[in-house]
Amino acid sequence: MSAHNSANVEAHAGHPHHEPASLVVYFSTFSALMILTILTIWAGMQDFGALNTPIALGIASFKAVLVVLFFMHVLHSSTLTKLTIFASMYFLGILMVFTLADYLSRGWTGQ
Amino acid sequence: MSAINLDRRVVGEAASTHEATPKPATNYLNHETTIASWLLTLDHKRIGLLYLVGISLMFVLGGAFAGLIRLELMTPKGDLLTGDVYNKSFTAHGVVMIFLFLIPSIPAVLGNFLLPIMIGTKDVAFPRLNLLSFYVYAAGGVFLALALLLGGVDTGWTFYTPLSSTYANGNVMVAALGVFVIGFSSILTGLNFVVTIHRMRAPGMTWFRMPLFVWAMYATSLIQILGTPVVAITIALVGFERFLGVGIFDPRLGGDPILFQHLFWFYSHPAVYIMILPSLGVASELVSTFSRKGVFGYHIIACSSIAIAIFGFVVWAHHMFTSGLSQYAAMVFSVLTFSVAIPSGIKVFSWLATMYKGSVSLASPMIFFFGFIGLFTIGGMTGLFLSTLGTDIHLHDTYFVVAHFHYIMVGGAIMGFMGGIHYWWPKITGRMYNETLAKISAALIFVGFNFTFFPQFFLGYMGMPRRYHEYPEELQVLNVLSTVGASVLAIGYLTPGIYLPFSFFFGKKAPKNPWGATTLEWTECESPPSPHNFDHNPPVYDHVYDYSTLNKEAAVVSH
Amino acid sequence: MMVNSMFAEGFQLFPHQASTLAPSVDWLYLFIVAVNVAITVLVMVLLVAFAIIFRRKSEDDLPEPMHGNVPLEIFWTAIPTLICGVMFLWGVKVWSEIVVPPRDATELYVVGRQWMWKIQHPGGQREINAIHVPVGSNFKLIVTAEDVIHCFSIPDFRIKTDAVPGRYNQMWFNATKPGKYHIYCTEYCGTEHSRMIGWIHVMEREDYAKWLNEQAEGGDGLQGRKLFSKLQCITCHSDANKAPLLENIFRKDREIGYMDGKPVPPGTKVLADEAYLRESIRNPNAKIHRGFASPTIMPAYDRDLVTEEELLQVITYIRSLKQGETPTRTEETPTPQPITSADKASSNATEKTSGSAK
Amino acid sequence: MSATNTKSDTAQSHDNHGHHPSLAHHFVSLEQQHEANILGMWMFLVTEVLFFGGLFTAYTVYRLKFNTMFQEASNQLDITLGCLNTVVLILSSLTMAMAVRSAQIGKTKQILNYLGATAILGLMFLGVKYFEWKHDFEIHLVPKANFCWDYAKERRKEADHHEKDKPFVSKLIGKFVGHHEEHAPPSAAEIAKDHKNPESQQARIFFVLYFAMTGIHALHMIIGFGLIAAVAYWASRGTYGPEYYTPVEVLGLYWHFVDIVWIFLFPLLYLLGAHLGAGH
Ligand code: HEA
Ligand code: HEA
Ligand code: HEC
Ligand code: CUA
Ligand SMILES: [Cu+2]
Repeated sequence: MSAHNSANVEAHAGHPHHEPASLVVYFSTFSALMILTILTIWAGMQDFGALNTPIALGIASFKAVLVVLFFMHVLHSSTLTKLTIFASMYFLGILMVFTLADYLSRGWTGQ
Repeated sequence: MSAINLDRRVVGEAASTHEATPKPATNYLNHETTIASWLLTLDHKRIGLLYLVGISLMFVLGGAFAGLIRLELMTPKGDLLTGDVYNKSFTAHGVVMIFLFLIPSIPAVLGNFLLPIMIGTKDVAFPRLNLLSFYVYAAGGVFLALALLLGGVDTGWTFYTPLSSTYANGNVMVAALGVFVIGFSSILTGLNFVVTIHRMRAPGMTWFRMPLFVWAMYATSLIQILGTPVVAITIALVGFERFLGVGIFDPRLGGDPILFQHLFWFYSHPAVYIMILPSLGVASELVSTFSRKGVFGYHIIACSSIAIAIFGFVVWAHHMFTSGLSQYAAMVFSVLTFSVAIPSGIKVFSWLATMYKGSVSLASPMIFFFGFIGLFTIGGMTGLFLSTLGTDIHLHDTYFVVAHFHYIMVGGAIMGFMGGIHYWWPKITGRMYNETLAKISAALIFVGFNFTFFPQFFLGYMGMPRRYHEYPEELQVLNVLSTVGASVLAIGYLTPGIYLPFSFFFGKKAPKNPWGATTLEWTECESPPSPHNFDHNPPVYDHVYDYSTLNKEAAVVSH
Repeated sequence: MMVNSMFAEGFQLFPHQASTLAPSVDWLYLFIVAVNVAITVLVMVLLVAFAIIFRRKSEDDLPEPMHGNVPLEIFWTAIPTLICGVMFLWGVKVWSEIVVPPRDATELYVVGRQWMWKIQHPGGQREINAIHVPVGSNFKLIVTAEDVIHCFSIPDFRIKTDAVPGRYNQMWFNATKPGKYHIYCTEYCGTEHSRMIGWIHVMEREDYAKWLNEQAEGGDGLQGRKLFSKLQCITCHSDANKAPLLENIFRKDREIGYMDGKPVPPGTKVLADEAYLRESIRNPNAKIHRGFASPTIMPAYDRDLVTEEELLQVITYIRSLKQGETPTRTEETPTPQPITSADKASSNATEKTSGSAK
Repeated sequence: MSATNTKSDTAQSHDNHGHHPSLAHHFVSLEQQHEANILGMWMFLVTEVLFFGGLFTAYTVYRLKFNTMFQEASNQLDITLGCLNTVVLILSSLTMAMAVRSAQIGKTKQILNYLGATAILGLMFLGVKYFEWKHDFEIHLVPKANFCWDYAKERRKEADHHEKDKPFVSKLIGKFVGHHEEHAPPSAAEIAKDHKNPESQQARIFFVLYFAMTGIHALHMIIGFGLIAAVAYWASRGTYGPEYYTPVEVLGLYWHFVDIVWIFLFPLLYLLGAHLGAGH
C-alpha cells in the first residue's frame, strides 16, 4: 500500500519528552493549585445548596486537569496518551451514569 | 536483560525463502532445558506454555465438578450430594471454569505465544510483567484451591450479596482474595498486550495489516484493562463487609444489595466477551487458512471486535431484569444488549462468505471451526431470548440461561480454543498429531455437547431453576439425557488429552507451514520458533491474507 | 395452546399455560424460536453446502481473493437490526403486560426467608409455601425478603420477581386453569435453596370461598391491630397532637415537612404506599409529616422489634383503618417506656450466627 | 504505532551502534522503549481510575440516598488536617515533577534531592493521616472496631466548645500533641443501641467508604515509597540522564496520579459537610 507510512506518523515529530518543561510552568501550576485549594475550602464553607457538590467537583476537576496537563506533561504528549485518558474517563462515566440511570429513575412509576 | 539474551544466534539466510531442511536447529524448546529456565523464563512462548499447563489442570478440576453436578442431577432427589455439597460444587465449577480456565485460556496461552510473532516482534513489551502475571495467576489459583480444601464456598460464582457478605457459610474471604488476585493477572496480561500492539509492531505492520487474531486480542485486552479493576474493588468491598460486618451491601445495616449487582456485572458481562472474542479471532484465522482465501470484510471484522468490546460495557443490567431494576433502565439495557448481536452476526456471515468460492480443506482445526460456528450461533441466538424483556422474566435463572451460556462458553469459546490449539500445535511443539483422532474427538465433543445442553433449553422453558440439587420428577427424563450427553462430552475432551501429549513426544516432525497459512508465525518462523522468533525484520505484505504470495511448496500438508 | 395437548401427562416439553400472561409470553417466545431456527438452519446449511461444494480439489487451488461486497454487508447488518428491533419492541409490550398490574387486583404479600415463603392474604389468611387463589381474578403480589435475596417464580404463569430485602417488588397474575402449579425460589439463597418451593392452588370460585372461610380466623387486620397495641403505636397515634392519626391515609398524598432531616418546601407531598409506610416505621426520620418535629419522637422500629412479617400485618392494619376507627388507649395498653433495642442486641447476634450456621 | 515506524529505517542496522546499557533486548531503540514504558504506565493508571471508580460509584449511590447523614458524618472530619495534607501532597507533586526535570537535564544530585523531598512530604502526609485516624479511633468512628455515632457527635460538640476561643496555632498543635480528656467510653449496650439507629448506620457507611478510600490511597503512597527508593538507588548509580530517564518519568506519573485521587477525595470526604458547622 502506498500510503502505508503516513497513517503512522502521529504526533511524533518533535520528540517532545526530550525537552524539559520550564520552571515557570511548574511553579505557576503549583501556585494555581494552591489558590484553587483555598478556593475550594472557602466554597465548602459556604452553603450554595444544590450547587455545593458541583462547585467542589468542578474545582477538583480543574485541579486535576492542571496536574495532568503540566505535571504529567500531557499537554505535550502523544494523541494516544490523550486518548487513553479520555477512555478512562469515558468508561468511568459509563459505570456511573448507567448505574445512576437505574437509581434515579426508580421512583418514576406511580404504582 | 535475560539469559535468553546471551545466546543470540546469528542466522545468515533469509528465512522466508528457506525450506525446513532437517538441521539441528535451536528452538525455544530446546535451547535451554533446566527447570529454572522454564520457571523463570521471560520468553513469551514459554510463558504461554506454562499457562497451558495451568489451565489444563484447571479444566480437569472444573470438569470433575461438572461431573459431580451432572451425576447428582440424574435423579430428582438429592441422593448423591447434600444440598450444601452440591452448592459448593457448582460454585467451584463456575469459579474454576471462568476465572481459572476460560478467561486466561486463549489470551494467556495462544495470545502470549502468537501475538508478538504475528506482529513481528521479539517479545511482548514487558516480559517480566508477563512472568509476574503467570505467578499472580498461580497465586490466585492457590487461594482458590485453599478455599476448596478448607471446605468450599457456597455463594455461586456471582457472589451475590448479602448472601456472600453475611450469610454464606463457606470460605468466602479466601475465595474472594483468590478472585481479586487473579484479576490482577488478567489486567497485567491485557496491559502488556495493548502496549505491545501499540508500540512493538514490526516496520510496515500497520493496524490494518495485523491478523484478525491480533485485533481480537486487542479488543479483549481493552476489556481486561477497563473492567477487571471494578470487579476487584467490588470483591474487596464484599470482603470488607464480611470481615467488618458493616452495611456496604447488607440492607439490614442500611446497605444496598443491588449496588453489588451493578458493580459485579459491570465487569462480568464484558468478561463474557473476554471469553468469546479470542475465539472469534481464532475462527477468523482458521476460516481464512483453510479456505485459502482472505477473510471476507477484513476491516469490518476487525472493527466489529472493537465494537463488541465497547458495546459490551453498556448492557450489564440485563442480568438484573427481575431484581427490581428501574423499568426505564431495563428498557435501555435491553435495547443496548441487542446492539452486540449485530457485530457478532456480521462476523458469522463474513466467515461464511469467506468459505464461498474458497478452497475449503477439511483438516481437523477446520472441523472444530464448523462445530464452533454451529454452537456459537445457537448460543448467541438464545441470548436474544434473554435480552428480550418479555421472555427474560420467565427464563431468568432457569436452565435456559445455563444452556445459553454453556453453548457460548463451551460450544463457542472452548471449541474455538480447541480449534486454535490444533491449528497452532505444529508451530508450538514442532510435531503433528493424529488427524483421525482429532476429527473423532471433534465429532464426539459436538455430539456430546448437544446431548448435554440442548435438553436444558426445554428444562429452562419448563421453569427448572438453576442451582437446584433437587427437582420435580417430571423433569427427570431430560436431565438424564443431559447427564448421558455429558459423559460423551467428557470422552470427547479426554481424547485430545491423550493424543496431543503423545504427539508432543512421538509425533511426526512438523514442517514450517503445514497448513499453507500466510501469517508471520507460519511464513517467517521455524516450527517450533527460535528463541527470539525472528533474526531479521520480517517482511510485511499489503494484505495479511494474501495467498498468492505464499510459497506453494511450503504447503506440504493439506487435506 | 395446542402445544400443550401434544404431550401426555407426566413427560412434558412445554409448561402449562395457566395464566392470562402465559399466551403472550409464549407467542413472543415462539416467534423468537422461529427466527432463530430459520437463521441457525440457514447458517448450518450454508456451512455444510460450502464445505462440500468448495472443498479443496487440488493442492494448487488458489481461489480469487474477495475483499468485501458492500450491498451484501449492508444486507446482513440491516436485516438482523430489523429483527432485533421487532424482538425488542414486542418484548417491551409483553413485559409491560407483566409488570403493570391492573388496578383492581387483590393484593397478596409474599415474604421470603431462608428457606420458606410466607404469604399473607388481605383477609388475614396466612400460608407457608402455598397460595390458594380462585380462577379468573387478578392478584398482585408484593414481594420482599427478610434475609438474603430470593426470587419468587411461578413458571406456569410465566411470572417471576426477586424478593430483595429492604424493598418491595411486585408482579401480578390472573390464573386461568384450576390445578396446582409449582412455586420456585429461583435466586440462589443458600443451602436449602432447592427446597424453597411450594404450590399455588388455583381453585374454582366456590371451592375458594369455602377455603377462605375455613382459614378466616386470625386475620391480618386482627394481628396487625394486636401489634398496634403491643408495639405501643397506639400510645401516640391515638392522639392527633402527639402523632398523626393513621386513619384513611393509605394511598393518599401526605404532606411532609422534613425529608432526611431537612425542611422541604411547603406543599411537598408523597404518596403513602406500602413503601412509604414501611419507611415511616423502620426509619421515621426519613420523611416527617408536616407539622411534626424533626427529629421525630417516634422510635425507629428495626427488625428486632418488628419482623418483616409483623410489619406487613401492621401495614395491612393501617391500610384498613377507616375514619374514626383508631382504637382508644385502654388500660391494657402499657404506658410507653423508652423502647431500647439494646437488650435485643444479643438476640440479634445469635440470630445472625444461627442463620449462618445452618 | 509511532515509535516502530520512525525507527524502521535504522532498525535493520541497530546492532551496529552498540547498545545503550539500559536498552532491553526486545526493543529496537531507547525511543521505542521509552514510549512503551510510558504507555504501559498510562494503561496502568486507566486500571487505577476504574479501581477507584468502583469506590466512587458506591460513594455516589449512597451519597444520593443518605445525603443529610453523609454531610453530618463528613462534618466529623478535620478540615484543617485535610487541607494541610492537600497542600503537602501537591507540594510533593511539585518536587516529583522537579525530580523528573532534573533527570531530563541530567543532574543526578538534584534527582536525589527532589526524590528525597518527595518522600519526606509523602511521609508527612501519612503522619498527619496517622493522627487523624488515631483521633477517629478515640472518638469511636472506626467501623467494626468501636463505631458509636452518638458518642462521636458528643465528643465533637464538646471539642468545638472547648476550642472555640483558642488561637488557630494552638488549635493546630493541639491536634497532634494535645491530650484528650478522659471520657467513659460508650458501653457495649450503648454501642449496640447506636448500631440500630438508622442514622448511625448511614453515618457508618460514610466512614466505611472513608476508610476504604483513604486507606487504599495511603496504600498507594506506601507502594510509592518503595518505587521512589528503587529509582533513587538507580539514580545514585548514575543510570539516568537526558538519554534515558524513563523510570523517573514513570514514577512521576504514578505519584501525580495518587495526588489527583486525593484532590477528589478531599472535597468529597472532608468538605461535604463543611458548611454545616464552623468547627475545626
Ligand atoms: C462467553 C460468554 C457469553 C457470551 C459471548 C454471551 C453473549 C450474549 N449473551 Fe449471555 N450469558 C453468559 C455468557 C455469555 N453470553 C453467562 C455466563 C450468563 C449467565 C451468568 C449467570 O447468571 O451466572 C449469561 C446470561 C445472559 C443474560 C442474562 C440472563 C438472565 O440471567 O436472565 C442475557 C440477557 O440478555 C444474555 C444475553 C446475551 C447476548 C444477547 C449475547 C450476545 O453477545 C450474543 C451475540 C451472538 C449472536 C446473536 C449469534 C450470532 C449472530 C447471528 C448468526 C446473526 C443473526 C442475529 C440476529 C437475528 C440478531 N446472556
Ligand atoms: C468455561 C466455563 C464452563 C465450562 C467449560 C463448563 C462445562 C460444563 N458445565 Fe458448567 N457452568 C459454568 C461454566 C462452565 N461449565 C458456570 C459459570 C456455571 C454457573 C455456576 C453458578 O451457578 O454459580 C455452570 C453451571 C453448570 C450447571 C448448572 C448447575 C446448577 O445451576 O445447578 C451444569 C449442569 O448441568 C453444568 C454442567 C457442565 C458440564 C456437563 C460441562 C462439560 O462441558 C464439562 C466437560 C468436561 C469435562 C467433564 C472434563 C474433561 C474430562 C475429565 C477431566 C475426566 C473426568 C470427568 C468426570 C469424572 C466426569 N454447569
Ligand atoms: C413515641 C410516639 C410514637 C410511637 C410509639 C409511634 N409513632 Fe408513629 N409517628 C409519631 C410521630 C410524632 C409521627 C409524625 C412524624 C413522622 O411523620 O415521622 C409519626 C408518624 C407515623 C407514620 C407516618 C404517618 C404520616 O402521617 O405520614 C406512620 C405510618 C406511623 N407513625 C406508624 C407507626 C406505627 C405502625 C407505630 C407502632 C409500631 C408507631 N407509629 C409508633 C409518633 C409515634
Ligand atoms: Cu430462596 Cu432461593
Ligand atoms: Cu451478560
